Amino acid sequence: MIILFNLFYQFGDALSFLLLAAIGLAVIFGMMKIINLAHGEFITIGAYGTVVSAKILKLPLPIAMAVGVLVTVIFGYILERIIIRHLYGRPLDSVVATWGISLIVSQSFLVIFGPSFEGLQTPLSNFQLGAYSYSQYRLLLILISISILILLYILFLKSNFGTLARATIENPKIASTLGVKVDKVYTVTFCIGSALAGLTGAIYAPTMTIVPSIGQAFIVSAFVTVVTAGASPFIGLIPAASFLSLIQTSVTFYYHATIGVLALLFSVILIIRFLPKGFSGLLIKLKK
Amino acid sequence: MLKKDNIFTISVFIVLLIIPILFDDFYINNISYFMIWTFISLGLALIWGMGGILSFGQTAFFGLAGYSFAIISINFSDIYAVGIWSPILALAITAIFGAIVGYFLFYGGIYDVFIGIVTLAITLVLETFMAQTAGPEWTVGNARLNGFNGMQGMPPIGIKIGEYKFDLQGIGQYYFIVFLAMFLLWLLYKIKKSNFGLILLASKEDRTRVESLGHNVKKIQMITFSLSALLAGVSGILYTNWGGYITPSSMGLIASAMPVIWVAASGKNDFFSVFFGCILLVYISQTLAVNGAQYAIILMGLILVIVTRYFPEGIILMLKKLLTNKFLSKK
Amino acid sequence: MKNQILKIESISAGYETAIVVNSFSYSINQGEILAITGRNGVGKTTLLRAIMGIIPIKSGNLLFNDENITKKTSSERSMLGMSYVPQGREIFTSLSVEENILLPILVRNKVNLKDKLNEIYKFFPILEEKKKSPGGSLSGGQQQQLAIARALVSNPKVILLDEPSEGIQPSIVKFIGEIVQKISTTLKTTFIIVEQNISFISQLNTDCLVVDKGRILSKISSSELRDVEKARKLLSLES
Amino acid sequence: MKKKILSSFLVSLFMLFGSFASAQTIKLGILEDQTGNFAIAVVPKIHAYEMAVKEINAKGGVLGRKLEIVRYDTQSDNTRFQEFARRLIEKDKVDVIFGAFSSASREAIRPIIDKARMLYFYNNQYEGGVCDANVFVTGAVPEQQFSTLVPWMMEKYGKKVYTIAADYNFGQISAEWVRNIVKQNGGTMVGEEFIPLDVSQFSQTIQKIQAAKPDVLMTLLVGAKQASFYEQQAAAGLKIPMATSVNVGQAYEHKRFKPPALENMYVTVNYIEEVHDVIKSGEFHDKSKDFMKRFKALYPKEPYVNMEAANAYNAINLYVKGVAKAGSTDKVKVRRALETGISFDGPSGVVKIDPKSHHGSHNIFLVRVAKDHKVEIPKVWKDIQPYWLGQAGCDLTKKDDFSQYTPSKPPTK
Repeated sequence: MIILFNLFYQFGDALSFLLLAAIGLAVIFGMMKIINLAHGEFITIGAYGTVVSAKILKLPLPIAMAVGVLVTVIFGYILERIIIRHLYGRPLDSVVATWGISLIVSQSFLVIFGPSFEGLQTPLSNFQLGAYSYSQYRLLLILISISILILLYILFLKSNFGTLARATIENPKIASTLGVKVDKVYTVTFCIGSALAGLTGAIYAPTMTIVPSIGQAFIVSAFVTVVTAGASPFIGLIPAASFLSLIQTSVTFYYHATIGVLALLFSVILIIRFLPKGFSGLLIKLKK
Repeated sequence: MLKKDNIFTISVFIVLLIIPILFDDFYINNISYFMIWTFISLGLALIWGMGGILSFGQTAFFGLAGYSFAIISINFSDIYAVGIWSPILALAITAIFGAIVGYFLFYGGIYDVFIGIVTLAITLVLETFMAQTAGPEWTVGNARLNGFNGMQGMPPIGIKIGEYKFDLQGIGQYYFIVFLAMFLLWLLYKIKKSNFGLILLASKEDRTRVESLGHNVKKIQMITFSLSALLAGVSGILYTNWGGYITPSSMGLIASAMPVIWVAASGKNDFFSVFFGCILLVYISQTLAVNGAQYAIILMGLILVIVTRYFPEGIILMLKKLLTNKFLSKK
Repeated sequence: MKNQILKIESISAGYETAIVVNSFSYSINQGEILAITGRNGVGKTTLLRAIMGIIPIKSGNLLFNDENITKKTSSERSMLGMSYVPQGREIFTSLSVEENILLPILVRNKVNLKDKLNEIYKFFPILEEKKKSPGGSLSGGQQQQLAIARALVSNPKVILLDEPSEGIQPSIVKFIGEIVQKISTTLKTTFIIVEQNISFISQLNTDCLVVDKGRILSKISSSELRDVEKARKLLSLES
Repeated sequence: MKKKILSSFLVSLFMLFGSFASAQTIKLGILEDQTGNFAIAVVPKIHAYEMAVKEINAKGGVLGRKLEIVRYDTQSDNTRFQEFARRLIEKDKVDVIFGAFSSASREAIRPIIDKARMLYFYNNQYEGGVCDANVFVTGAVPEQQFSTLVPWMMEKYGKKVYTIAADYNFGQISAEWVRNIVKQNGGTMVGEEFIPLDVSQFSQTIQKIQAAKPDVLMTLLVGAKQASFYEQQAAAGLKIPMATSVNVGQAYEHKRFKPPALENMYVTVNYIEEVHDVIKSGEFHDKSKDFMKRFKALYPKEPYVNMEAANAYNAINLYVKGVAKAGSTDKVKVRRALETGISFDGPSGVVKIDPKSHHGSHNIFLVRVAKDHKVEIPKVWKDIQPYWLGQAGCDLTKKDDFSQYTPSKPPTK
């Protein structure tokens, strides 16, 4: 029983990390085909927004987290207006620009806040089960990550905005001839992606060392998950993240963390080899 | 014969050829270092600019070649006996590995951004693997892989012509790189103009159409990919030779983004622009690091953003076109 | 003098350096159907795209209801009352049929969605049957109907139709022709139809412009067009 | 009158020329990561170099020559280390190079340094084993940090030890040291896990540790990502005494992390700024207090003065003593002078160069982090020698070598 719970906890923890790491990127890449190499820095902004407002403005943690998200959205909005919008339809050029942005942001954080910032304490407490003890907050993270994904699913697949967004993404020119303000849809979608990245930073801020490179801890996991999820990230994200975290946790369980990381990367290579369109491609095929 | 397009290429190479007469060791070695990175960039320009395929993991081949070269040279202590064969063997390994990866990618039906991520995953696997080879069990012959700290102690490439022996270092290394660059640029232009190159360019626009004309696009892409791996390998070997050192972090995430940035910012559709732009960008980045302290990285970032925002074709290519037009109109 | 809904005043448009539409001028009255024909690559599609604002107009003016819309985006033109059915349909394959139809309404002031849908389904009963299916699963003819329905739902004053008969079986072509005629007479909607299928054009009560090299070569009246054989001869002579 | 002016002009010109000749400075090249991942621990080091140079110059320099620093920011990037090492040697023509934080960056420049026969001081705690004719090390090594720490922990808490270590050279070699020492002292390793540098999530590692029930947890973790382990183990309620050779003494995690993330963490260091606060009197108190007073006068905003700052300060002073003894800045002469066993009485007492291995001896402080992250020093080991390399067969006074060795791959005798 304890072993079962233990496995569930380990798997859920890895899953929520992959999901939250990927989710903002999934929106921006999946919807707009912008390869956002600054994704990690969006997470950094969310984390710093949270920590700074909790430490300096003394805000309670949930509000501080909201501030973190808000700051990231504002940043995303400005960025989209002045740079990103000129890159639509040039997905590979977006690599260079967003890499530049990532350099600017992480280095600015170093200049402004110094190499490190005193962190927050993980909220809630821990509980004991047999020989093991668990952090309640991390258990909550599993719930949070899955509910965010469900909300996102509803937003993009069931709401009016979702219809506009999907149409715009599929064929912006035609959407425009039907009266859709394509610019606005892009801006809003980019802001949603930014918000989600910021949220990831806000949520993980109390559990990690606060340094200007904090966001980079997420970036490989994020890209790997988004790509195995495939062209339609909302369908593919959960199966992709589940599969990858299952591989990683079980290999780490039997061997150790390095082999776990290698297994994760290897399975990405194999998944794409045998499912060139990722998990969403597979699901769409099965549905037909 | 002298086309207007070649004026810049020729003048840049003339400058490169006379630099050693005017400057001392430091500049010779430093410019050699800048030029080392051009080959991996040219390889990327080949597969990305001509083939329309963005590989994010060219550094896997860079590292593989560097490590192969290091292992071979350490195991053969008489460098003049092995001579040029140790880099050639390393390049062969790299090209074969590139062909295997290419086969895996193109015959597996992997396209677009997925190729970028698969190649990125490959380079990260290599990095993670090599980083944990610090233990004594990780030796190949006499060569310790030495984990994250990197391999060192490999002798430079030794060349023996008759009785005359010299190491590929300093001014010899410099001229070797310049001539190699000239040769490879010429070769790349030939490829671009060849039938092979035309099919590749066409397949970038419409793969299925080219296939329906009876060309084996997959094979062409695989060969191109292997060639680009080979070029990345040239950089890897030269880098290892230059510093006597190769490290897993040269296959890491940051290292793998650099060629993409150099190529995109310079102008991925023109080999000479990539060659020159790459040198310029490595130089700028070093100069900023020397002078700008903590603002160096911010400035580098700004340059990249501005270039992509305002010079979508690549800044060097734009400048080249601009100058060419002016040149021509005066004549 | 009838109300001129669309005035094209010496428009030039094209791609990068090539000018495809060359000082094209014409005025269309409200409720009129205008057909445009010509060989492949003479600038017919480009003209429609320039009118809709998908590609920029390089010189000249475009007036819609006497308002200069040369610089407006395609989204703004749509809001003013223009609609576009592109060549190859270009329906949203990942959206359901109903989502495809509703899309233009979602960005406009509130209308009763249900009434509007029923109105459309009356014209195109097949779409009601398939309303939950993804757009990509429809046949070519069904997709064409969906594309017209999608253009119609916003109550436009002008609809631009690009090669509506291309790759569609004759019975559906005929059906589409009837619908166009019906909409034109009941709703006083103006149509500009680019078409190479003469029997389709002759089915409509319309004048036809023959275009070559981005300019008007000649104009064939609706009466001349009614005799399909004669029209074909006229057109083939000219082209 | 005219004559007088002319002669005074000539005299002053002569003096100018003379002073120019004698004022030719000794150039010290410094390569440190002012920016990037390691900046946290490195900035105090840079200031310590500057302080040592200022102090020595205030006393008139050495051999009548002033010291001059030529410094580049290596941005925590190995390729920058290579570029700038060459720049220092070939362009700036420095007399000696100091610097590098990570072992990888040290290894990146060692081939360049060896080829140029440059003199180089590596002033960082590391995994040990560098036996290189041109390299001197002022940082602490495993035999100084683990031979003291591990037996002490086992005696106090029990003989079952679990190691988690960064999966690269430092972690692997340090883990090997721990393993050997645990065995020699009759203990058992109940687990060992190596973790890639990029990992920042530790739930699974924490569960594995709990399953093994160790008495002591060795945390040989490196870098900001892995440092997240401490907050996560505290949140999970792990509560096992931890011991390490890297934290606190380098990147002052006890000051940066929210208490009680590092509660009950033990570290062996050769210096930290709290020494004189904790040890209330005696030699260590006085030296540390004096050092900190001078340091804070120059750099009042310094967040923390870590052991690497002390090592950097010692390195410059040791070099200068070597130059004074050699009577020249000739690299071979200075090296031979340093090999006579030169010592310097620094912030934490005497550091003496071991002639065979070129490493420094140290006084080692055992630091314990309390629940509120205040520091205690339960024990001090005096004058611990860097004995291993010399015993294993590295003798640079007799034979040149340019290698790095590990306990399982010692020098071939």
